[in-house]
Amino acid sequence: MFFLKKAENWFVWIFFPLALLLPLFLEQNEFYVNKLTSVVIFAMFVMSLDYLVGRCGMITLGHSMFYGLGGYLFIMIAPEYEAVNFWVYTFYICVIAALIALVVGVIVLRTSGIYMIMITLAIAQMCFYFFSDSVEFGGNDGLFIFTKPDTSLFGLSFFNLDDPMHFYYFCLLSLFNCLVFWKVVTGSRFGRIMEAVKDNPARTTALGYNVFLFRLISYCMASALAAYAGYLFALQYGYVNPSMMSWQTSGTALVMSILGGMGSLYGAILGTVVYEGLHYTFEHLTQHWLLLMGSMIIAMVMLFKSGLAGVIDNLVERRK
Amino acid sequence: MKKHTSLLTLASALIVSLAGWSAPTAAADKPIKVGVMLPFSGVYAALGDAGRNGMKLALEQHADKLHGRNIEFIEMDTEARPDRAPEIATSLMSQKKADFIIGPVHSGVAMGMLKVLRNKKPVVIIPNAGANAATGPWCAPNVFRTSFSAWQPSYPMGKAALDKGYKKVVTMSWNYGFGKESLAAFEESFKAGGGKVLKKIMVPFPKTEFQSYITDIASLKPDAVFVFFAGGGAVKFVKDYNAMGLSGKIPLLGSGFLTEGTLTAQGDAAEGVITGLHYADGLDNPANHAFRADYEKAFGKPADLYAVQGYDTGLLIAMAVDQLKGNISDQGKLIQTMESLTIPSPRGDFTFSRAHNPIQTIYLRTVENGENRVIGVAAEALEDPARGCKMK
Amino acid sequence: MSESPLSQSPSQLSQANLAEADDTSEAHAISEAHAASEAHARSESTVVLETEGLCKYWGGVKALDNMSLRFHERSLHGIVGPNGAGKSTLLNMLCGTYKPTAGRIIHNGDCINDIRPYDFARRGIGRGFQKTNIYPQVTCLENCCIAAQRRVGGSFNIFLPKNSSQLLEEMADQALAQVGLESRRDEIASHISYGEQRQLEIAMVLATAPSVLLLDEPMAGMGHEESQLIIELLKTLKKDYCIVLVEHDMDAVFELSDQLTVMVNGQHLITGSVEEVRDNSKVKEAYLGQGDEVI
Amino acid sequence: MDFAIFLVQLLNGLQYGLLLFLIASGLTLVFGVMGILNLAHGSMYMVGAYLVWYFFQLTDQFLLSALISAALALGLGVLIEKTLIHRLYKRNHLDQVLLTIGMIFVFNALQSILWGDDPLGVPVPELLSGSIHLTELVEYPVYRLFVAALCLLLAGALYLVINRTRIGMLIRAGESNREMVECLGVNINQLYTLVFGAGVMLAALAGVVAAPMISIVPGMGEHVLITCFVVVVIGGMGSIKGAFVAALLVGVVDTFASVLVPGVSSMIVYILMAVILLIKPEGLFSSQK
Repeated sequence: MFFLKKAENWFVWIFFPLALLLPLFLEQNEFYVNKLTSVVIFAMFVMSLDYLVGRCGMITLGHSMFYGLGGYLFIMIAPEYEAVNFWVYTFYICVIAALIALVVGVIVLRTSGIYMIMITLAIAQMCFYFFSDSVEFGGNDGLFIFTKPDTSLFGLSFFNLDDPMHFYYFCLLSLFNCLVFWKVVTGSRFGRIMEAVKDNPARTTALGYNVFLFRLISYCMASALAAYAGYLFALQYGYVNPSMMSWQTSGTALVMSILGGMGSLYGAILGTVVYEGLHYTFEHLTQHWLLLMGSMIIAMVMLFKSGLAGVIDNLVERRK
Repeated sequence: MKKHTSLLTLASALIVSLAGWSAPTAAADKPIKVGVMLPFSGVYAALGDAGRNGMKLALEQHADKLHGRNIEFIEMDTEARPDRAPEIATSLMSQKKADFIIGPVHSGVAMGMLKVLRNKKPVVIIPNAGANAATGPWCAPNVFRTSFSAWQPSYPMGKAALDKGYKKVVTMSWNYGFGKESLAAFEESFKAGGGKVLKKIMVPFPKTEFQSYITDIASLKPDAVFVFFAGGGAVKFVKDYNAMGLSGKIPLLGSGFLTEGTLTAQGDAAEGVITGLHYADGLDNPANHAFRADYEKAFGKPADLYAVQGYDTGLLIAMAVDQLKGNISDQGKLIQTMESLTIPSPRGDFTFSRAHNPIQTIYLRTVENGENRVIGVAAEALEDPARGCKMK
Repeated sequence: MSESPLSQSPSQLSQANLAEADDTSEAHAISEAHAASEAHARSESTVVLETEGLCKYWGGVKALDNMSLRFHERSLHGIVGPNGAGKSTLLNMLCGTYKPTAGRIIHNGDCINDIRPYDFARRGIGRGFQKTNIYPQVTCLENCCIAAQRRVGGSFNIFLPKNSSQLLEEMADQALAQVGLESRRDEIASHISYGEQRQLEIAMVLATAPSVLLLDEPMAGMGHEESQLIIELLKTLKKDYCIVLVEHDMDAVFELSDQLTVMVNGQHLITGSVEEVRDNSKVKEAYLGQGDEVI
Repeated sequence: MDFAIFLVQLLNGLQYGLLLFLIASGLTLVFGVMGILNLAHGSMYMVGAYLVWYFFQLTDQFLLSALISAALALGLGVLIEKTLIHRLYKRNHLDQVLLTIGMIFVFNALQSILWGDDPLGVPVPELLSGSIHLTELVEYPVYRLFVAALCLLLAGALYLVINRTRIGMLIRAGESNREMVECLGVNINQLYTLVFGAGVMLAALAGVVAAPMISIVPGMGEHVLITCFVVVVIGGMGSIKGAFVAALLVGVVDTFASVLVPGVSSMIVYILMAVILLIKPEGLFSSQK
């Protein structure tokens, strides 16, 4: 129902069952589960960027700021040695991140194109240096989260954050929810106008829509979900570090998103999995994995016009 | 045609990435597994390389003492990225079932790694990262360090500066953990002896535009300058300091990393710089001479500090395995054995403190003709105070 | 929409009478059949949009200087002038893209100088652009849905599926029907012909239910037959809307306009019926002086 | 800060700014004329520094090594344009971003394979190795003054080329209207190849002249890339004049901020950029409308 395009449908029906079953074969191996978890978490982050860049036409190189903030906000607002409620703090973190995005967005959305890329980068770098130079937040070395939150809901606890398998399934569910959420948003009346804003802002203004407001709302939503992904990342190992906010993190996410097929949403998952998979393989193959990785990226960009999702789309369309 | 090539590329990309995920995890029990997590790309790559080489040299030299057990190395590139550290550490621990995990270079990576590995099965040996916390508040029975704490090379320099009659100094370093800890250790002894720090300059990491800071130092006219920089930053700083005409007028002191592995690149600019460190290339003892000759023969380039630390890491493993006759399955015994060892390092023998940090001599060195020459001992058998460590 | 003549100011009344006088003669020239009904409509017409001493300076350059115009309900007001006369500047200010340097824009009696650009459309001032300005990657229907959705509401609802409203689709269909594009309903906008794209653009403006249509050279770059289509379309539309038309095609403007304004170098030259303008010596001078366009 | 020190600091700032301009000019030129966002520009700077080090080891002649390196860089630029960039003009900016990020990876790997990871240094050429006394303590190395002068000279040369020659006219035309240049009957492909090659050469040249002042280390390209982008954006994408003014501004502001307000010195260039973009969202001298 949500996944109208055929290729998308295929992908969802292949990827999620596979991801559900995969850990059963890897159960003895904590590493794979952890690795998959971090890929799934990062895919959520990439997806929020994919929405912003591919569906709203707002290219940002500062999205990692919200990813990092997700982790740091938890450290800032939660007491150090007391388990807090996971759901409550998820809510807090998303709301605070959205509020920060509101303020940042008012500044950033005055510009567009390359200027927007740069101003988002500037703000993210300021944030990066704030945490990197800070004494109370562990500076460059980062900080540990000593007490993981408690996940009970109305007194019932469904899963345990310390169990990697539980955490993996929870993250996978979150990823699925994110995909559905973004599909709903893009399929809504709001999504229709957002698409129009992206394609032709001048025309959309002339039709009587407040373009700025549409952009701002999208920016806040994407930032909140990026913060959510960052929050999950921080919880996975109980560790936050300013490098989460570095521009390289944004850059990597952007590469994954373009690789997957900008704006296709499910391409974000595809891009993240393929990128991380290649990275992992090459890294174990040779010390000079950067050479293989770089060549692979160049080859893919030369050959695929709209990312991996575009290739799959073509395949599926042709079979029809 | 074009469609075909693109399809092929896609297919190969998918297959390669899938193959990566499903790599078999065959676990042979026989060899001793040594997981190495060092930076092999990026700014710290040279350090990671030297450390690995040193360790391999030691284990090859002592292969006969391993009681028939082979060593299997599993090397992982940390890229000096702290956010990847927990992932790689888990990989080595749970996926590869490493007995020893060696790493890292970067203190931030060390923190992320310790988060995962403290009080776990593998024995961690840190061959470089000097964050005080690793053998301070974050000390653990299974964590050893063969290098130094940030405190160690800098603390004696405060006294050394006073001995030379410097009363007013400017201190300077990159604004990150290790730099801050180095300056704090220097100040600790320097202020205790009545010295005065005119200004503490923290340069944003990894900025290397030092000219304005050096001009600032010139305007303050201190008796001496104490700095912490390493690698490329150290090269740039020493060159700038010389170029701005300050060397020879305001003496430059430093934590030893200022002139380690950087002297060729620094050239004449480094002449006369005084540093404190637990090692010097020209250290006159048989172990060092033998080590340097072997290293140069094996890898075709001169050994440096990072190679020594790697070498000692290898020694530590080899000696512990030897004493236990090849059976390292009992972690408690292994740790006990390691604690009791005296390592015959090229830097001179050292033992471990209660927090598993080396108790070692810090040498005072100066650069002469492009070499670090030892001019004295800054502190004999110096033990890190291990503040915050609850281990007995 | 229609106000009683009693509410009109004396000046407006005289303007209306003037228009009536102009119109009868002009209507003759166009089509006798419609003459009577149009004359009737005009006599009751009121001023919808008005400018008072409108100025726009870009630095020291006067793109538009002291422009006072009145645009009437159910009529087509043509604006002509040589290149750089300030026609597009005027249109851009009427729809809120540029803010005036001085002067006032009055819509239905309110000064709307300071409202937001998107509020112009909400007040019923719709505009078409000089270059084709549609959403090329979606269907014609969707183009009109985007335009009509503002009337239906729910544009900030991120959970309301976009295809849930029958009403919305009807509105879009109606707009397409008005310009005669029903048959292209489900085609991707970039796949239809250039002339149809211009029609689609007008349909999009119509879908916003405007009272004023600002059209910037809707016939530019068209062949004769395509132009004829648009002319017929505008003839129908001007029975219901106040249309401000900037156009280079003089034949079309003369054929369509109820009122005609000539601009030169940002200055107002003359406003009047087609005949008045055609016979005016200043106009001939201005155009011949420019040398690049001849009436 | 007394006046003499103030002047020295100003000199520091201007000299840093001029070097920044040399790197950034290529970036802004390529963007202005071709609309290509070259993230691998910093890698070109790195390549220049490594090349000159390599040839200096072989020849022991700085000038000769510098010339060889610049020529090789030009060749590299032309090669990259012909083989890769050329196919991407019709694609969007994001594909170019992806391509150039891939190129960063490749260049970093090649650097590590070919030249290793140790910090390297090139000595200052004999002729320029002296220094001038400025205050009783501070000397200023002649080489830095030479570099500053060279950058000024190149800035002047760029100005002349762009404003006085036919190629310059085409470049200016390309900045404001890309389609129009094609209408002029110019072989646009050749112009693009030339401009991209020149852009790469400018970056490499910056690496070459900076080599004796800096430490040549892995990753040096990325550090400089971000600062360069800041310069280019403050100046207005595509404007050489803007890049010149912005580079000097960034150099001076950064220099003084690091001494006067050390607390925010890590952020100062970003704050500067944010403020300027808020006042002028298109940068100081934007040529793109």
